[in-house]
Amino acid sequence: MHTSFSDEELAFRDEVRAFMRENFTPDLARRLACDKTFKDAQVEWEKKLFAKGWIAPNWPVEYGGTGWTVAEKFIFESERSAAGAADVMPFGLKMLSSVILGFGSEAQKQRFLPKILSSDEWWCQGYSEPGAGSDLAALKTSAELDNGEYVVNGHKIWTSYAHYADWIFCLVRTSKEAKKQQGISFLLIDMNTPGITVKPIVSIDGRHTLNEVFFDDVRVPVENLIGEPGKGWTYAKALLTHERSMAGVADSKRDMREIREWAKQEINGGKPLLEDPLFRKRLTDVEIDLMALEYTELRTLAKAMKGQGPGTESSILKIKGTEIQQAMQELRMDLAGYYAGIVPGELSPEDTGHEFGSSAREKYMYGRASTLYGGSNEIQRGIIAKFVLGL
Amino acid sequence: MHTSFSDEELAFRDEVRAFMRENFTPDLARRLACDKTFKDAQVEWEKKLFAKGWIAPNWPVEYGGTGWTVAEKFIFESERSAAGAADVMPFGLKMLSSVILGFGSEAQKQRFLPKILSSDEWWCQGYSEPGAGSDLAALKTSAELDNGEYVVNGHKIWTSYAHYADWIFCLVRTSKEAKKQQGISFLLIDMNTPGITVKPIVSIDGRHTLNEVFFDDVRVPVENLIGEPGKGWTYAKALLTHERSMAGVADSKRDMREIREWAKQEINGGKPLLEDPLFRKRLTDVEIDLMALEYTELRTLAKAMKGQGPGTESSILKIKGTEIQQAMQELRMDLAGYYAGIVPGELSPEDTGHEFGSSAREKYMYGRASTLYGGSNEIQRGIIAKFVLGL
Amino acid sequence: MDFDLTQEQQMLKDSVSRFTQETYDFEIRRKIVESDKGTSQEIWSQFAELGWLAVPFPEAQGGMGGSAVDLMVLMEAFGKGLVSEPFVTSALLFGGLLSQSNNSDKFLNIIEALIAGNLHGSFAYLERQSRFELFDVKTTAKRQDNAFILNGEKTVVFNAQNTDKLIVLARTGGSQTDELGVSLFLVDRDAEGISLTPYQLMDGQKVANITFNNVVVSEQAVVGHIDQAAGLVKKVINHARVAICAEAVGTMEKLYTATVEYSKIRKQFDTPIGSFQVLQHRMADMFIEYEQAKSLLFRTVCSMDEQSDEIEKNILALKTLIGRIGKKIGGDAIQIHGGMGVTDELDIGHYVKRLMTINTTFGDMDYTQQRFADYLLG
Amino acid sequence: MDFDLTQEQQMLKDSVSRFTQETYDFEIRRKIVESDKGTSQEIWSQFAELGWLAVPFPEAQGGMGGSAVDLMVLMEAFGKGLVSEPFVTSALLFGGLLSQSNNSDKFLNIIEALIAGNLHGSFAYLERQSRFELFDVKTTAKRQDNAFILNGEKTVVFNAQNTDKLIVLARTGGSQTDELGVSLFLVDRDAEGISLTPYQLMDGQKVANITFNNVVVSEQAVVGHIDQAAGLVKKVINHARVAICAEAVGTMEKLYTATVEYSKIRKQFDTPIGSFQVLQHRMADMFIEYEQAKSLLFRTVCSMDEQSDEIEKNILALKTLIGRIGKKIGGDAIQIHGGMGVTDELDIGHYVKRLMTINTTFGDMDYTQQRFADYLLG
Repeated sequence: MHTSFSDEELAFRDEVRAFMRENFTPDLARRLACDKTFKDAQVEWEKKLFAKGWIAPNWPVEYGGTGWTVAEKFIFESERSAAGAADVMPFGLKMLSSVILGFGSEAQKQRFLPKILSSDEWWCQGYSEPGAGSDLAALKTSAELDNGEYVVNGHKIWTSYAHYADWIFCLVRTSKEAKKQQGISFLLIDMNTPGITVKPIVSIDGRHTLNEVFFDDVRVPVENLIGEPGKGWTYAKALLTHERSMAGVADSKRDMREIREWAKQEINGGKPLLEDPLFRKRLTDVEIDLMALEYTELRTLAKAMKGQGPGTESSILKIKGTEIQQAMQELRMDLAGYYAGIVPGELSPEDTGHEFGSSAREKYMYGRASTLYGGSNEIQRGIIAKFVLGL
Repeated sequence: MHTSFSDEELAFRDEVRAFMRENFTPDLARRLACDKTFKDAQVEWEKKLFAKGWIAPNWPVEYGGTGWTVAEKFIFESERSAAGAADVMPFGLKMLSSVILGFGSEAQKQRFLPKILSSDEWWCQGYSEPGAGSDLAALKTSAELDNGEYVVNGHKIWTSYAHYADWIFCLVRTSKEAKKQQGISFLLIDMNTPGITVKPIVSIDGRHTLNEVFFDDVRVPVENLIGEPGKGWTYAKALLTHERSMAGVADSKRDMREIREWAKQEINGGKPLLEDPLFRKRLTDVEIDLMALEYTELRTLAKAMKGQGPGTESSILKIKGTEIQQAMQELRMDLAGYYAGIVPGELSPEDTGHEFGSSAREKYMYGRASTLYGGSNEIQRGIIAKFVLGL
Repeated sequence: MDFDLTQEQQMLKDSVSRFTQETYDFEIRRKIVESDKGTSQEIWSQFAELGWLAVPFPEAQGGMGGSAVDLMVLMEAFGKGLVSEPFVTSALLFGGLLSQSNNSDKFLNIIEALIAGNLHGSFAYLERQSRFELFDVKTTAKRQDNAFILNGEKTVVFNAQNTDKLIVLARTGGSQTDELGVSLFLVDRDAEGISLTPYQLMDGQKVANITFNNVVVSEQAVVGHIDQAAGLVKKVINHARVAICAEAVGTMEKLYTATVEYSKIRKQFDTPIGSFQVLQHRMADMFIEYEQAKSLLFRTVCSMDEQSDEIEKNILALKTLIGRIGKKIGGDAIQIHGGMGVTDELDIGHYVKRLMTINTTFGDMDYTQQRFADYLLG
Repeated sequence: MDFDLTQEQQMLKDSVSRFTQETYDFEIRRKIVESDKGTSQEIWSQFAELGWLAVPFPEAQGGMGGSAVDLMVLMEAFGKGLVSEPFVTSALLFGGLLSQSNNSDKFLNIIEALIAGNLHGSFAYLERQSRFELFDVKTTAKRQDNAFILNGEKTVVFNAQNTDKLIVLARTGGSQTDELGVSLFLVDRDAEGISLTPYQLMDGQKVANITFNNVVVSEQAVVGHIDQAAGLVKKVINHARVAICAEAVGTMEKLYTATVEYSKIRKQFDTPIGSFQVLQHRMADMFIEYEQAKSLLFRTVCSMDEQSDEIEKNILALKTLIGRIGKKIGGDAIQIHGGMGVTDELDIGHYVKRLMTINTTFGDMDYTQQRFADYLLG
């Protein structure tokens, strides 16, 4: 039992650290944080990673992957996060790509992977529907064969960044006879196809990242179907597991450092909040949980290095990871006090009197959803009860 | 909306307060706290209440009740508790008596009520069985008619004070054909009848209040059956509701006063624990909950004064009341530190170095059960979900 | 002992409830909140006509002399209907300071205008550095002949865009955090030397930071005693605390009932999510906590009306419990509503944002719990 | 990075596990615990034969030079088997002080006897008033020629009834709570002037309060530096903290698995209670918390073996988390076991009592969390 890295790994860590410091500039961070400049800045950042060859650590080398070991992937992720650098958009580079690599045809790989890698085509994910949340098998959007094309009709919801996307990957129902989950297929759809309407959903935090996507007789070539018809559920499940293999510990550690810094600056009755006993209690509750979760993540990683899992560990990581994030968001909110309520509009922090109030609220509000997506924490507990405890 | 008492009620309060001060002496309290002297002391105390005519506030006046209003009953209970005076043993005076008064024959009333009132006959309750806890309908102890007598066979468990009891009131199965709950009858059994064996259960706190009671061909006269055969479940249910109409707020307030007093005396690093910020946080969490619960209890009482309820309020009182008790028990344990672990044997507090350590642990350990008896808190939440929220 | 409402209180409750259902539904509220001023003179005039603005003022000042229970009934109904008109700011803070000051006689015409719905007033007391300490005041008022000169900045002044007058908490003596040495000044919002930086809070309230640059106020504008305003401020803030706690109880009622209803309709895996035991128990807990909040509210308003010696203790406990329970009920409501809970379209999220704002306003739960501990334990 | 056990560690684990299943089952343990001495020389000799007593001592002193991971493996298995023999007291506290002192050479024969299972030793450090402050010491040691005279009282001395020797923490200088001015003295339990008030703790341990009445100890009996024992004590207590945390993790494993098994068998309303969603989720949480406790334990022992600069921080966090999770898992285990959980007969309650004792020992979770906060936040 040991936790040390090899000399090569330590050298790699230094290389990543240096890269992040040089390339993820404060100016880039500022543009990413602003809705108007977000997409251009994100593409700019991803192209830097692409140029370095670091854009797709999980892809096979022949398609542009890095060939990194599990440990190297972990180091990269930790350093990126510690530096406060943005992650890549996950829809193409992490989600769809794993489905195409696993189940797509050679033609599909040639057509789609290069433009995902270069961030020239942006993707979004069309799973959820108004009547189908964590329970994807209930989805209704239909794709019927007609003259060698699928005709898609239906309504997707909670589609992140659909308004920026060039393509959408969808779960659609291609057979009504088959048992619920077996009638579902995995289809790729060009967002420019006639009959697609994107309608924004303004979130509780006042921002627009989510959308509804309506399909009205949208015609899609059959060659855009992944794998076999009726197997979409299987492909989607493989992807869902993938989504839950990390707990975001590196991000949370960075957040905790920020919170400590802010608590030093926030004063009440002449004393910094960092000296307030209740705040210290709440802060250390989270800190200690996070110290433990970091090693839960490392234990999962160590198993992965041996080619095992992640199995049910991913449920622990999901539950504890999101609980910790929510606890931090609450700390941040409470730290900001009155200023957490500010909707800044065009005002600068100097005008309103607080540097982090508004972002604290946005994170808090958006974070209320983190126990919902990717399978709610209730469902994760059910998975543990069934598959670990045998109940 | 107001919370004041009338002048008559205030005068009554003073009378009760004076009575408790004079009659519940420190010597009596000491003997009640010791297992060896407990029963004699309890009888002595109950006989004092009997002599004063205050032993059975809930009975009709003609059988020895007090004729008090709801407010007077509340005042009596609050003052008794605030004075730290013991409650009466509930089995005869509160539980069985309400069943006899509601469903028993005149002969049964004449035979049993006077000796309950005078504490000359002690009762215990035979409901739970090894296979039937919160789910009483699953009970198996059988009573078969034979020559004008019931022959009882079976096994009761968690029977408090069976080793002190002269009589036991039991739920028994008199018919195997009827639907589960309909084959159950309510039977009174003399503990001196041949065939009864009492076996102690030592609790986790090291003390003996619980027992198993075995029935081996125990013959019981038919006139000891309450009401009709097969209706025992109905009678028992009426009683269970009765059991949950108070949240023990008066007791909890007294406990909180004690805890504050002890926290003043307990020193760590030269400072009393009462000044420790974390302890203050935990203590005020409970204090605030209790302040609210006191008014939840009063709201229930105000409804009762109008002849309504208690309905589902009793579930709130049960859940919150026991949660607060457990939180206090934990405070007490943690306050005692190392000394909470002491099993004192024959030692005095001066020997072991702490006044309340051992009793803190006993209360804590015994208290772990308080969310179990009388329908677990899980079952209470189910009742609220079903009957209040309509889920 | 009795926790029923009187007939008059029941009528007051019904009248607000009718108003929020018929005249002030969620869409109308949204339009008002999104308007420049964030309030509606039309709606405010109706408040006056319905007599609601008179509730907190004594009869001698032309008010209704409402009790703490009366005010609770009103605020709870406001909470249930998510009323965002600046009742607390104009009637309770601004109006309360004038009405309860020792020199209230001077301000009777202003109080009259308030009750008639013809005037809005705000209380400027927060500062950048003050957080929850009311008397951490750097804004100065220096005497000059028969006047005072105000200099400094006040932050998060409620309803500042729409208000006519301000009462400003300023330092006339003592050092930065002393209670002794703070005074109150009545000043026109548009007086010379005043400038606003307006913005909005998440619950829709329009607020502003206000700077005072050599603003001249006459001696006549002093509310209460010079140097000794702390007692009056604490009293008024305490009453406002109770009012927003009552509002929060109404908000919680809406949230827990809406969540229960949603859970009966929303299906997952072919069954209503309300049939899952885990969610049932969570909603049972929402209900229990709501009832507990209501009980402590009853305790507090009764103690106020009965002048018991537990008022201060009850208010600190209440504000703390409301904060704690508000977080729980708000969080559970969003979680159980799933995706719908995090959209701006549905009212749920807006109720939650109001609850969150209430937690912070006049000191959050951590702050008031520590003050409660100081009060109870020394 | 690797969290697997070595082959030797796996063997150690298996050997304890075989021992607790075959030789030291619950009924045998009960008899030993209920005996006068509360320990068994026969069992203790087996510990020695199996080499377990040698684990914590360096090879140079005749030990095995076990790592923190080795010790964790041993303690975790002890916890799982509810082993109540005084390993922590004799080997880690008493033995640790001797072994890690600068003058350990003087005590090699005692260490040898400890490893051989021929001797028990205890550490008398607590006092009535000290609660969790190690250096709140009133017991005095006054120099007189070449000796020291001990006077005072020590409380809750583990294994005092059965021990041969004591190390006593006494004040040779400074004032009551100073770190500087405490020293350690080795003394026979039966030395003249020593008297015991024996009693038992809820987890079955036999302890005593010990008074020292002009007990004479020679200069040779000083362990470590005079006046400067604090560092050694802190180090040894810290290691013992980790050991009992590892024990707690074993205890928790037993508790959560036994609870899950019970819930599959126990029926209510004709179905196993383990089929109720609410209980399923509670048991899922027990499992998650157990895994979290284990992760932080791994973090801590790895940091010790790797001499990282996070050792102190990790230990304080671990002790805190173990206290918090121990309460949760213990409480849930009893609750889900229903009536059975509160009987003395079933092992469940005894495991819970041990967990509770562990929380208190060497500072409870509230205490260590505040020390953690001081360490992390200043």
